Amino acid sequence: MKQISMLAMILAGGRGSRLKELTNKVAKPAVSYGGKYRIIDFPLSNCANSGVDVVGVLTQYESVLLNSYVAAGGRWGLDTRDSGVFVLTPREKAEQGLDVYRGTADAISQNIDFIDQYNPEYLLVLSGDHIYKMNYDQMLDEHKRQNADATIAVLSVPLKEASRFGIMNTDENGKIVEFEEKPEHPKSTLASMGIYIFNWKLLRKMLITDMKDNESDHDFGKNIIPQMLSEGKNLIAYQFKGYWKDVGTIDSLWEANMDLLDEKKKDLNLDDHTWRIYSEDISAPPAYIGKNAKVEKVYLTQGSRAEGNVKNSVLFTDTVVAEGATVIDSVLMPCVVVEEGATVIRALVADKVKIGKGAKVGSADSENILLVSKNVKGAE
Amino acid sequence: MKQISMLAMILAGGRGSRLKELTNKVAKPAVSYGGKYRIIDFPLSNCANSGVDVVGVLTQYESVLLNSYVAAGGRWGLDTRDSGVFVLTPREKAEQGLDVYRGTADAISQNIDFIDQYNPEYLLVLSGDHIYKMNYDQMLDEHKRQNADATIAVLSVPLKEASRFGIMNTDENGKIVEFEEKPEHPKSTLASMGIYIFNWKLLRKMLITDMKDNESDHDFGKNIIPQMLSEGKNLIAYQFKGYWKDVGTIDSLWEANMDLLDEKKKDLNLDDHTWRIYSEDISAPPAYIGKNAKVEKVYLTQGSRAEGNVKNSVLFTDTVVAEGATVIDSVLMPCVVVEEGATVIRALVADKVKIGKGAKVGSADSENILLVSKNVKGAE
Amino acid sequence: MAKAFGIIASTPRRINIRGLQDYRPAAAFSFCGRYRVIDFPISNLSNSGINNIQVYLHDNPRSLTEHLGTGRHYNINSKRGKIQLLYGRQGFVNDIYDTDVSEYLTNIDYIRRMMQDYVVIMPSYMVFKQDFEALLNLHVESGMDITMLYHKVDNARDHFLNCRYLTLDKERNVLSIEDNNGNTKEKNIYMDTCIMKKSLFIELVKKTVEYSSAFSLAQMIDVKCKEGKLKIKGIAHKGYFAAIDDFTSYYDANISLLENDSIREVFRHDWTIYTRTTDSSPSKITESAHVTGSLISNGCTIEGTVENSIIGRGVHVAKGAVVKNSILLAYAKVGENVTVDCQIVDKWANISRTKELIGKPYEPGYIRRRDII
Amino acid sequence: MAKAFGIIASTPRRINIRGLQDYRPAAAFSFCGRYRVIDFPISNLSNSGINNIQVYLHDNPRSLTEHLGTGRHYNINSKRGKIQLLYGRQGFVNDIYDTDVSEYLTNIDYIRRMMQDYVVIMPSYMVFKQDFEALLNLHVESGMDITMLYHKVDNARDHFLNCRYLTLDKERNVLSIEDNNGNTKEKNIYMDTCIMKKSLFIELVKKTVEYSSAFSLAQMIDVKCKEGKLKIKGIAHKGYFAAIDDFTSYYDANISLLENDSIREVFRHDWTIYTRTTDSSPSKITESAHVTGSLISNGCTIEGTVENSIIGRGVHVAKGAVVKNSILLAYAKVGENVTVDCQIVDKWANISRTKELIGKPYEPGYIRRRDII
Repeated sequence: MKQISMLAMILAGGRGSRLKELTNKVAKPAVSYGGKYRIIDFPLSNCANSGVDVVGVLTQYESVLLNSYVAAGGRWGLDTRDSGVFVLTPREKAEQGLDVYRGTADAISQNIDFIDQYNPEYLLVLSGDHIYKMNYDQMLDEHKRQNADATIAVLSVPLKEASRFGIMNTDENGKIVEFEEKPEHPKSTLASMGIYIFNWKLLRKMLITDMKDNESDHDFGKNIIPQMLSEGKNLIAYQFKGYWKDVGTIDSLWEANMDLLDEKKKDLNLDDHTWRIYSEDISAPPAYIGKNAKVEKVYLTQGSRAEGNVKNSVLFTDTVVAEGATVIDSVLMPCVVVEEGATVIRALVADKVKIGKGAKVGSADSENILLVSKNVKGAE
Repeated sequence: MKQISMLAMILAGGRGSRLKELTNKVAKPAVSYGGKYRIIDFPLSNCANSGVDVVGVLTQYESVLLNSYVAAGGRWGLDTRDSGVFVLTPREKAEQGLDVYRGTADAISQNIDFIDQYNPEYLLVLSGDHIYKMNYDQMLDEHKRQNADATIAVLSVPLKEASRFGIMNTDENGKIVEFEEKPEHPKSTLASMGIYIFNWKLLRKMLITDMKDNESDHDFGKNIIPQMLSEGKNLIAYQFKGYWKDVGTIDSLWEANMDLLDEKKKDLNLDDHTWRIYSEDISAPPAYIGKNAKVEKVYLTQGSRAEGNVKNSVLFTDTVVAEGATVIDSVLMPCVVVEEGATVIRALVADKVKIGKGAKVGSADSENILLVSKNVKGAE
Repeated sequence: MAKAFGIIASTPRRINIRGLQDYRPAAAFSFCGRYRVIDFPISNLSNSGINNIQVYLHDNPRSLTEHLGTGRHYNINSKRGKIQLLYGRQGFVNDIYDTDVSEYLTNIDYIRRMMQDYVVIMPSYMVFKQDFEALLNLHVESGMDITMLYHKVDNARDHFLNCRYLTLDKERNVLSIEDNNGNTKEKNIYMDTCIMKKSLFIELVKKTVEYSSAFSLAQMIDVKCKEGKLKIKGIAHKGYFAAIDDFTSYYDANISLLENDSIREVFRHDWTIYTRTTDSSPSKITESAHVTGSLISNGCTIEGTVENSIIGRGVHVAKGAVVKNSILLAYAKVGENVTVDCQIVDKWANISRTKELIGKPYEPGYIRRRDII
Repeated sequence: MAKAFGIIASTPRRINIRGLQDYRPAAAFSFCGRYRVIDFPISNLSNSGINNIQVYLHDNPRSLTEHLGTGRHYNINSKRGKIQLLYGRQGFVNDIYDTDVSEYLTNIDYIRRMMQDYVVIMPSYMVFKQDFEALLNLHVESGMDITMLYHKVDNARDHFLNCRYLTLDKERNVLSIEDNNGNTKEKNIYMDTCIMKKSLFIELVKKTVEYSSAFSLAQMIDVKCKEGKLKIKGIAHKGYFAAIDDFTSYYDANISLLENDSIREVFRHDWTIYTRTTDSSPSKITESAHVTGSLISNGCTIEGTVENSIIGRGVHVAKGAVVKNSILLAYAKVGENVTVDCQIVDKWANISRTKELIGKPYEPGYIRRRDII
């Protein structure tokens, strides 16, 4: 096999239980977003656009849909002779039984043999559940320029939110001098985005040591990065500017969808021809807007059908809003049907859910977004 | 998802321990065969050629190479909009932890959700480790014509070997009246090839019952088929004529390779343009035969380099037989190097093994074929 | 597995569509926003399990070769199946030699080499849904030599004037195939679609040249109908049918999709119409927009008014603009306060300087590709 | 990510290769058994990380369009990259108008739309290995306007007679580009390969037409060299280099691969030469065969003698046949007891009736496609 410069591993094993019923049948990275995408389209498209040709996707929980989704690497152009998207689940080995991934680092450790096939110089570790557009090739340039052992992408967050993140304290050259996981009193506002570039040879050695350590949580943030710092390695913070969102909760998933309608969020433009987000190719006719429809501030995709009133909402593939129905401040995931006279307000309606005739869900003044994951019976 | 007529599931989980070191690093279906192929190319190419567009590959043991190999479905043309090759490993579910496949039937049971996505009318169950060319579409025609609940492909075997197989006793219409697993006194010579077509609805029901049965081995041959017979279902034997080989041992794998050189084994023609066997696309120049080489009765592929004496042997991709080396009655797997003056006789040399200068391995009168799986040092 | 291979003929000489055809053959015309006309015959074949398809090309092959690619997006197994692009001879001394038959003759080796026993021939300038597996079975069971598909219409006086029609007896035997001269309202319009054995097809192609070097396949079949030696039957097609045989019919075929339930009939979950994805994002309809009775492809930004129109990919309709009864092809731009009514606006055209472009439904206007108006 | 896109030019007018070229452009010639000539420039580009490639085509596009497909087998990401097939204008009143520049002009919109700042231009009738990433970096760092690749040869008197050569000063500035008239042994043969900014390329294309409608790009660069306003430098290429500029050079380029270690130099694990697979099985060499010093592609059955030859896919050499110093293209057949020496046998040809075909290394014979001899 040809040696490649940088190989990517996407950690997509997340149970995503804060997304409630949305992740009952699919892993979090396979959750739908933005009309026609799934969350994992973002890291995969970023890889394709950054020239990262080989991507391992690490997954263990309910992964049938995710597996079959990412295995069709052609969606991101990653199905050429020497490129590919490979789903890596825990597996039985000659000297070892079947075991779950014990942590983010362990997921990589258990797949050292896969990585070795390609013998990459650098390993890019990504998370499968963030919405952002990023050029990993530029990050690699910085990694090389700084002669780093590891480079961590960071984002400026508001100080009051900093204690929710892993915070990097850096010197004036961007060298990381301290790393604090969810600090009570953060000394900086540079939060880790969970995106790492490692020199593979070094990381490989550290992972083998870590695997044998029974005390370890086998986690990058908790174990590997602190260990590197304590060994005096050259760790660099790479500052990212642009839209980035962890869609870990129903509210944040809804917000990330609504951001698509926000004129001010220019850096979330999904129609940028120089940095396309690729996704499944869906066979559906253009969106149809009915003769008596009223649509205002709507983000909608092929196969949707709006015949009622839709305002400030996102309509995914094959959704139907019937005549006389009203949808406001809501996100309708694929195949949702809102029947005549029904009203949906401030809600996120899960795939294939039907809101029956005249039914009402959600309310304009709710604190949280309502997740509707089961059919709602009509008023009749 | 579009309804499809017949979906195939390939049981590829076999440990294949009788293939010794050959399966240390790869699952049995990924073992190399016939110069440029892997064993699993045969069922996958048969599927592609029979118009079976969606194939699940069930695997759990050391599957990195197998996974990445079959995931590139384009090799068999199975990467179109609605087709695909999907690797299905055991996985954690909402209501259930990670668990290995407990038997052939359980491997299917654990993936009912995958099959349901496609809602097929028929399920084709295949084994991943046989060498044969078969039109499953014709078998399906027969299944429909006979209005069968299940159809099992069978092969006439010599009576003295019959007790090694699952034997079908049929009536004059091909209806199976009895099934005996490895009978001491076989009543027929029709052996099961481990190829089944089931009506999916019926099988689905039976699998759900079987899953809950703690007494069951969750095996098609031991449990499902006998259960169907006892319930008086219409089981049909579909007789296959042609080349078929279970390559379960070193000797039989060697034989299957040697059969490619046998003029009498016409039905093992791999160059039949109407039924091609597709495989990985390897970038290598044509085979080179040296100026002083002597090659006689040799099956060889792109990237091989024969500069010595080669007789009655099969040379795989990127093999080298140096000047003055001798290879007789042997199979050299990919990247094997036989250095100057070395001799290889009646051996199967595993991937990447180097036979050093002047070394001698194998002997012309050995009872079994020698497996060489480690480098052999030169005589100097 | 399929017993037949498919042939998609090139646009015949008699079809001449103002403006649009300067840039691409009819097969490559945009249809219903995100499709091209050829997506329909290829999807019909793919859905019928026919994976070996020959597409005959004339000039301007680039747009079609890129669109068709390897056929993966049409669900065609690249190993067992194939979309083969075949080119006719060019530079005829006289256009009358430019027939479908001459293209088949040029490529007769590739036709001979097809492994299937039957051939299904269809046009690239008509849009309809047809299950060819069923039609082929019908053909084989009926024992006919040729099965021809027709659509019964009641507006043949002023439509389908570049099409042909079939005359049938009571048993639906085809008596003749003639040009529609618009003399009666009701006609059985020949859909340029027929099934026969490959061997008969090759024989007919060869016989045609012996008979007349200027004859098309349909004209030769007409001769055969009159000879009465072959069994040739017509089969009526039902459902949506559009022939794009002149400029207005192109407009009508698109706009009629907005009526009633045409879209639902044409785009069914059990009969996918495949096309090539361009990875456009979803479309944005802003607060200032008023959109009704229209189809909006992906990648659009709609800030103005859109009524009874078909909007292609990546179109921008600015604030205050009004688009009515129009077809906007991909990447067209309609500037602020511009009114466009009954127009076909070709790709990348930009209407911003002229503030009013108004046509009539029976005489729609046309704006050329890349033009700034 | 690449700063350049690639242009693979069509076969220039002056290249005319007996026989072979009747069926396909030089780019589609079989090379080394399983490859086509164009596999080499495309692999060079792909291995250099250049994923956006324009291939200019003349006539007979079918063989090339099928071979190139979507470029997946060349390891080109179909989303970020693209192999774009572009067609020149056809039917010139006079052949002198048929230049590379006229093809670039016809497609200037597609050139403008490329997002990269630089362009790497190369021919489709030469075979060599070149890391264009390194060359591009060199070009950028040197501050040159144009970097041109040449190969120093010492047999220019009777070889490369349809090529051009560079005259350089001591700093390797290019002073002129002229046709090789065979007047000296040693020459710096211009490899028709150069790098410049896209903007300069577009400017040169436009200036060429103002200067002469019959000039090629190389001729225009020659004018610029003499003007002395642009900084134009030559870079020497080392390693295997073949120009297929006449029939004998095609023969030599192939046969020379059998010498010494040419194959190992050209086919390296760290510089893959990609091609399209045909899913042939391995080859069978039977007991009666004698094969030495030859390359055997897959799908062959060799029962006779083969010496110092290159054997394409699916070739059959029957018992008692002798093939020496020859190039057999795919699916050729050499019947029992036939002797073939110093011949190029085109695809599907079948030599069985004539028992002896003997050429000379400096004047090899040619057997046409599909001929039965």
